[in-house]
Amino acid sequence: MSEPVTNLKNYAAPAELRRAPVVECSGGLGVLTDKLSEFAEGKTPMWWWILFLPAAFCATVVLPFCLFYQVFTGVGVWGNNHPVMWGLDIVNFIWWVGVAHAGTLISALLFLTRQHWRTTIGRMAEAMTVFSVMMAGAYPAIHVGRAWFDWYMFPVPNSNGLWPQFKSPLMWDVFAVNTYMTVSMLFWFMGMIPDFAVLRDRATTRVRKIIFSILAMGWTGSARHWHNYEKAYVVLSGLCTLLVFTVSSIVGLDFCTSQLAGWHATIFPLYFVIGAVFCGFGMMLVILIPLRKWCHMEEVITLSHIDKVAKLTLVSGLIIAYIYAMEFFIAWYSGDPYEKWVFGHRLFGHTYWILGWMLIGINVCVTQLLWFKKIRANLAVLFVIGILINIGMWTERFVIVVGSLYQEFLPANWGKYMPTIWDIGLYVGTLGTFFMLYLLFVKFLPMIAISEVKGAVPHGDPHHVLGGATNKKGGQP
Amino acid sequence: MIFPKWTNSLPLALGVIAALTGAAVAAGVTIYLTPKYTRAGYQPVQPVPFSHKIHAGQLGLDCRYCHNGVEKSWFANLPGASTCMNCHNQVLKDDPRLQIVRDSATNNTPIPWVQVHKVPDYVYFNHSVHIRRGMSCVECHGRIDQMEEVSHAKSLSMSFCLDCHRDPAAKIRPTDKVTELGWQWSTNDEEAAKLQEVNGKKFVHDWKVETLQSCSACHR
Amino acid sequence: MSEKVYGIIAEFDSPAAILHAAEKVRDAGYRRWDTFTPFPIHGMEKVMNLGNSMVGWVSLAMGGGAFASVVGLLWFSNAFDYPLLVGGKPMFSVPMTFVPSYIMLIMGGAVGALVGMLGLNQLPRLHHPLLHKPRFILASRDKFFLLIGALDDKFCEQETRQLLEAIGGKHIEIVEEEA
Amino acid sequence: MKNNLNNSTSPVTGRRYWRSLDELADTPEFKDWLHREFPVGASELVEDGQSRRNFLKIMSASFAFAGIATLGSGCRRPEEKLEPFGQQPENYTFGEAQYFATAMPTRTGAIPLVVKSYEGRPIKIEGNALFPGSNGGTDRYAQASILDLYDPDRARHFKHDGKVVVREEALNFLDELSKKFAANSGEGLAFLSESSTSPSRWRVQQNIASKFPKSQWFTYDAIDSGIHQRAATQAFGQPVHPVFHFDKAKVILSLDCDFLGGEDGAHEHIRKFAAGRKAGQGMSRLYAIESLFTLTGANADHRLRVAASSVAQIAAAILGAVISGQTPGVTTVPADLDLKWISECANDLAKNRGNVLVIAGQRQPLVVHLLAHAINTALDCIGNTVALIPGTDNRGGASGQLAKYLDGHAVDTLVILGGNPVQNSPGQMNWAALQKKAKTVVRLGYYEDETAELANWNFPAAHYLESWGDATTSDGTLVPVQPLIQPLFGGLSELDFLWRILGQSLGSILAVRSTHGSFVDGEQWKKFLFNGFVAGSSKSLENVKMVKSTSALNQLLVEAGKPVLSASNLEVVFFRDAKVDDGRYANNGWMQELPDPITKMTWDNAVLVSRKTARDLGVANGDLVEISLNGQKVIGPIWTQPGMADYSLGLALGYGRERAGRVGTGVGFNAYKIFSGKYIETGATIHKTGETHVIACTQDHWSMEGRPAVREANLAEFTKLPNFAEEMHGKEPPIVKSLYPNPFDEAKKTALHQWGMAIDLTSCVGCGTCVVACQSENNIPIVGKDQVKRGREMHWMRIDRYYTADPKKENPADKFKTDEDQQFSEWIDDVQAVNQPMLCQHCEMAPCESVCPVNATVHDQEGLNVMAYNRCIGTRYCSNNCPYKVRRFNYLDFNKRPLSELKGPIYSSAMLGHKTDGELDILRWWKDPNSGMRSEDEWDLIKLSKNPDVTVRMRGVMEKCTYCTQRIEHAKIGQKAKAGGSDNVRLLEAAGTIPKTACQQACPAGAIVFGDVSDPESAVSKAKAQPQNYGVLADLLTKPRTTYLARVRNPNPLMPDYREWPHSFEEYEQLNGNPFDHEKKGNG
Repeated sequence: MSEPVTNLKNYAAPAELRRAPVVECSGGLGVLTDKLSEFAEGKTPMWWWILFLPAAFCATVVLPFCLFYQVFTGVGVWGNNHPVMWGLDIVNFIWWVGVAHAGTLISALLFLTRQHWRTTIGRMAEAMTVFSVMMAGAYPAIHVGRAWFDWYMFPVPNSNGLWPQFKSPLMWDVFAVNTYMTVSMLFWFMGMIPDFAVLRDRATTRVRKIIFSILAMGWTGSARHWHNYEKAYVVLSGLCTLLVFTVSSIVGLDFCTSQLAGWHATIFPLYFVIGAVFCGFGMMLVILIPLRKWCHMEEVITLSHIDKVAKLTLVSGLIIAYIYAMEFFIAWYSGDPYEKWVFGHRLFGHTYWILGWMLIGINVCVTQLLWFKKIRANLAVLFVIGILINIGMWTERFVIVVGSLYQEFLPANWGKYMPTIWDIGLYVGTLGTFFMLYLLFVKFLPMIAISEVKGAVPHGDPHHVLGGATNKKGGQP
Repeated sequence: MIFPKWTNSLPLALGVIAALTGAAVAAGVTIYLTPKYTRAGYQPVQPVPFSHKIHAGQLGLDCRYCHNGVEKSWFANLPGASTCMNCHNQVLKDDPRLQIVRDSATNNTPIPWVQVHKVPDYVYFNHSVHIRRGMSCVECHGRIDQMEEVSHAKSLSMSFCLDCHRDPAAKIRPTDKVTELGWQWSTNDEEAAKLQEVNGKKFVHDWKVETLQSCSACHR
Repeated sequence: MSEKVYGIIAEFDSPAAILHAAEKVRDAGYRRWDTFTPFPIHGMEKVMNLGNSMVGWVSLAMGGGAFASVVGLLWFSNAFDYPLLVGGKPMFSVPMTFVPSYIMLIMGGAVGALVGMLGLNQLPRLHHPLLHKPRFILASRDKFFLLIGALDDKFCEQETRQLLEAIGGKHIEIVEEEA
Repeated sequence: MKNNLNNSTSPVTGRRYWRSLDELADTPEFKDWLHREFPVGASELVEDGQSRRNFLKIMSASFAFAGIATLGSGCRRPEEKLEPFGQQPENYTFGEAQYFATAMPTRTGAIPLVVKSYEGRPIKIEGNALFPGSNGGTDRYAQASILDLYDPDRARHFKHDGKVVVREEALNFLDELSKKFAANSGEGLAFLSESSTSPSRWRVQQNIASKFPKSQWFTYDAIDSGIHQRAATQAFGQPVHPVFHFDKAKVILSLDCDFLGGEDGAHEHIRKFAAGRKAGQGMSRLYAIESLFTLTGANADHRLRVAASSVAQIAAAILGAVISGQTPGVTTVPADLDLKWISECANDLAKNRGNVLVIAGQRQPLVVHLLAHAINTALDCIGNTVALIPGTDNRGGASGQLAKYLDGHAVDTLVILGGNPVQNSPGQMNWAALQKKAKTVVRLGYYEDETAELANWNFPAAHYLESWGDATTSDGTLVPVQPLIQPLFGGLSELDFLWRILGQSLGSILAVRSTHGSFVDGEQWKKFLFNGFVAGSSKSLENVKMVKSTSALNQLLVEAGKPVLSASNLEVVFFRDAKVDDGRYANNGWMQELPDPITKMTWDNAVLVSRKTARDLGVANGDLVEISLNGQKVIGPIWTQPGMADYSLGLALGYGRERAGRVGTGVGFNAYKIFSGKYIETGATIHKTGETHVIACTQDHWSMEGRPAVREANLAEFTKLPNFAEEMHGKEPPIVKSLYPNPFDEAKKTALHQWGMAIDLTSCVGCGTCVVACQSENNIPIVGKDQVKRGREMHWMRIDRYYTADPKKENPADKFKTDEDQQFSEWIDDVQAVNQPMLCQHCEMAPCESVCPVNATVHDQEGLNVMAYNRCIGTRYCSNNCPYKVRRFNYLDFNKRPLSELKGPIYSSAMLGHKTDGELDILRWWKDPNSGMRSEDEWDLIKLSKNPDVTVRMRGVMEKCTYCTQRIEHAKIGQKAKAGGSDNVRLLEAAGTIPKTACQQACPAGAIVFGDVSDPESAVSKAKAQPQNYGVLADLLTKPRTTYLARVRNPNPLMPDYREWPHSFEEYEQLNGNPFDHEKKGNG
């Protein structure tokens, strides 16, 4: 393959016009394949165990214990009270839904817009979506007082002749979250089918062979299959893109359809979507940066990828900033005394004022750092920013939920909310579960869309010299 | 050759099996876990072999002779042994089967009848209003007058109640016919049905019978 | 167990090569042939003139079906079977109906896409003659395969083999399958 | 499939407490309500036999059930036995409630009652509406007293020196006692009793005096309400008892008298006060002079906060001003006092000669009472606003004399009837030591309390619902006390006990009858018991003249002195607690959890101080301080009370019990320790201990923040702008036309009734009786201090109390401070207080309904916002969306938490290692998901206290006010059953068939009106038609069915503290601008 490479020199476009390649692929497709599937096949490194064991502990000990105790004793073990009927349970729910969003956005929306750079990080993003939606989905189910009656929320014919009440945004939530979980799983799984085939064909042990054969479902790479496959993939991406905007909107509806000052705002659906995406990109940074290093994926997940993610983070961050401003403006402009009170107290009120400033400080101010190329190129800083953004967005959800409930219409009801160890334990538990699942995914499944990447490199382009094209037009289309 | 050719038919087979099992489970649940099965047909053995068939059916005793509280209270009470003795101090006065009853009447020790009909405890069913507004015993208890030993005839599930609460006209009858379990508007079923429809509507209208479907009707 | 010829398979090195080969095979008038590649090759569907995939329609059908059935469910459960007075709101209205049915449209569509894809591709199919060809494992790596099926009318072992050689195929082999 | 198991063995009846009702205890009915107690529904799947079985196991706690479902009966219900009477009793129908008239004896009177009973089990206490002048209202204590009947901690055994003895043995001891002292004519026999108005007891007392001439009888009350009579007796020279007619008075002056709160017979006062104070011309005016901030002060038009110890001087000054019209001299009254206030007040009194009522507080010394009578006499109100009835005779000496007697004489046997002297006699007296001086102490007590511990013989006393007796109400009417149930633990009533000592065997019923033998024959007797009173047995005396001379008054006045208070010379005011009374209700969970009407404090008492005092002493809320008063010391937490007089400490008596029971032990601190018998004392000092104490308060925020929750106007403005309340929106309601028609409007057309409620804020004084009544009627659980602290109290009905002040005094920055910082802001010095009963508003456009995912809360066609507990899964969304926050969530299984652990945090008890009855909870739960952490002895009694008409809710379920739907349904069903084959099914106010809600029935002020709003003739429709009618937060377009009649105050324009509008309005105006000029007002 050395021959075409020399050709490339002659036909290369001038440097300033040259696009950064999706991945560094000097060694040809074979080498690329080796590299991409290396981690899933190689021996487990130490860092993996160091991360995995604590995560697994949270997932298998902390989470079940907190759940059992809460169901055994009652929601009262949490800090929720009257008037703050929702606390960390719902805060974390929204937060997890948020984390989920960037995944779908990257893998689906960017696919539709033919952003080839997404191919390398798409799979990781999707995995992030799938696992965080699982965590999100758990919360509504267990935050209720009588979790064993959750089935009341599904239209099951029963001898009581009763049905769910579909006017309730919570019902819409049930639909939305379940759909989101299912569809993003389908999307994720379908994307992996050809790569399962890769792993199947590379499998050295019989067990791996069998497992991946079953997962690959006999994928041969036939052109006909590819034909349908691509179509299906486009359709799915389209639908997922719709989901990105739908699910968080519906979560937003939970709040804006209610009367409460601080919730009752038409901007909420947009607010929640962008907030979710923003938070998700934060999480992307947190996950990508270490993984690319530890899995030796520097050539695959190049700085330009990180840079792009950072840029998207910045964009969503700016929209968030705008929405914050809008919320406060409307609160003042509406002249509604209750709104005024709530938003006044977001920043200057007692107990939670610090959170109000935190979310402005992080989500608005810190984000501005991403304007600078130096920052976007500095992985350490980006990592920290990613973590900060997640904290900031968690804070935002807390401020929205608790900050609006603790001082509402009748002052006689006003109260305070402080989470208990059981609230926190549950959150830690879900975090652990998320990371445990993610690490398992990284270890055992193709964490990068092998065939997609191959299709995206010059070597995979039949009209490109590297793709074996003999016509002298060469170069990129 | 890990996977022989037949494995290609495996997915289909599995799919079919899954579908069938699902259907089976659904059917099983609806049949065996709903009151239609768990309640209807329940027939415990009673301490005294009391026959409603003889007393209510052949002898034609009015239900209210024994269950005398039914028109005053939410509860259709069981008669005290003394009530039984009103007749049985002459009839079958030495019958061994009635020993328990005689003891009960003399020593004032209760007879441990086994309860057959019972709605859940948060359901506040009221006998008096149903009985006095033309809803017959038979609608919920079936043809007690034909039962040797009482058995649970209807499901008494919420949807069972709702059927009637949505359309009382289909069941309502003249207030003096309430305890005549076999009664219908005419010996000819077809005609009876027609008359029921006409008069039912009439009663519902004239008596201002409400079709209460909201929680407050039964749950407090 | 008796074996019969399934087809002849040839191996190519680059996307471009397989594309040209495909054109040649098409021009040679073959019908029942296929290419196997690690990733979709641009233009291959034109060469093999596969036309438009049906997956979209399956998806649409299931999506639409889901939408309609959810609307039906909502109307039946909340407006017809057991209408209850809830917050002074209508028993059945667009705002309450749209969101869930729309979401289920997506769900239906997504399932449709996957099911459609698998269905049209007749997957899962764990047993496939090609999968037993030792070199075929490269089909998911960096090699590109072209198979001419034995069921093709023009199929004739020698000619076909020559054709494949002519268009630069390597490691040309016969593929058998269980009878 | 049949279950042939043990179907003929008649069941063993477990421990029985239903002595009178043994056979009933085995009836199906009885068991049926047992099952109904904790309906499985709220807890488990309907048809799931498994759970039903478990559920039944609980229910059969006190009844061994014969049939338990076995594998044989798979998923079926277990076999349940229905066990009818052997001999059918006459005219008894199971399931129908029975009502009996009785009365609850109080210190100086009695509250005529009608008690509802199911299957021989008293369930709910109501006032006797037939009683002359009564509206069926009661007070907190009466409502809560039924819980004492079922208190697991009440004395259950006869004990001798701590060892349980059988009943007979104990009774024999009494007989011997009787013989022994008959021999020595009562030498060394002493009785200590509480005061009583029972003629029968007085008769027994006399008999004892004649049978044991040498015996001594002493009476004492920890809270002395007798002073009204003693004062009147002195003033008018003959034994008379004053009856105050607030309804007849145009101007009322309270001299530190909390006649609406802490005084005996408050419920009658409230009734009359409200009657004379209907919004509009001719409503009465109330001046209050007080140191504590009491309910009376909260309802006053003008309130003067002064030290309680200086009230005497002020009273004198007013008397002078009234008699001679002279403005009082600076010398006579405390220096820092606004003389104009006094003189104008006096003028107002003088102007309304004849229609004035001046009343002195029972905690005030004799002189103040005499002065009050003097003013009343001077303005010839005696016989008009103050009626005098013959006083009950002086019944025995006071406990103080007993103390001397015990010192001096050899007391062989001391008989203590009720009371709890070891706990609640003055600390200085050190009663515990005195009591030991008696050789034998015989105690008849309701609890095994502090006194019982030091007694040789303990007899369990019977509850008044278990005993025969009689009493005279404060207006002298004779009322019967008849039992609804035999004593659960075989306890004795006071009469039983005394008759036994007299050596007479006849039961107390005969004792009572023979007392009235003279005028109560068979028929009269029946009528007496049926009506619950003897009509016309109260007679007031005519033309009684004041005999006490002014010179004598001056003499007393001088003795009273003029203390000058400071941080180092504090005044202590001991007062009767609004909840535990003198400590007798300390073990009553309802009372402990009832928020104090003013402080909204639960499960505690505190040292009430003013902001200035707190600042000078350098203390803040929750700081534990040590109070020293004449050598005695006590430690309690500080609570800054708005509107308190400076340098005055308010101490509620009755807390800090050491042997109250599982609920009351160790709650609060025992103020009796520094109590000397005088309710107002000076010379106290305070110092910080450095520790702090957590106080659970149900309303942390004091100010209304200018929001129009409670809307007020003064009479003058009200007459000008009758519909002022309507104008005071929180924000301009958006004018929107609904996109869809409201289906409820359709349903209305076919519905028989439309239920609604109107609450008159002018009448409501905020006493909290409705809250307890609601708790009693609706099986509302007690959650405990820790949970209240977390804001999880379950009261369906609460009373919001806001303090309002001059907005100019309020610092805007305070609005952003924590609730803990309120105590430091200056505006709380002089405040007005407003009360607002808040319960489910039953909005026609209920926000809670549309967000419930499972149809658990919906509207019924009669406008009730109904809540199906057994459908609720507990998302809590409804509560979030309820602007009134009147929905309550069962965060824990409050019905299954042991009483003993209510005070502590749940985590201690709910942790997995916790055991109940020696078994790990988790095991119990595994065997039986419905098992609680309650020991059986608690279960047995608490089950009985539940109202069978209302489902008991489990954890994870939302609940709220239902407008007492069970009562509505009961009325509707009754009417329909009556109608039979006719269309006469509608409940009509005219026919008197409209049900009353529990709160409405209990309200002594008659402030709550409930009824059918679709009937224009109904009281509620009329109330809602009044101009001052408004809906809280109606601008959210919730269309609440509960509306409020805005409060109208009646201040005197000439007074120095007069303002054109009440503070609440001023605060509102500052926030939202003047509601009456619509140009300026923004259209939100």
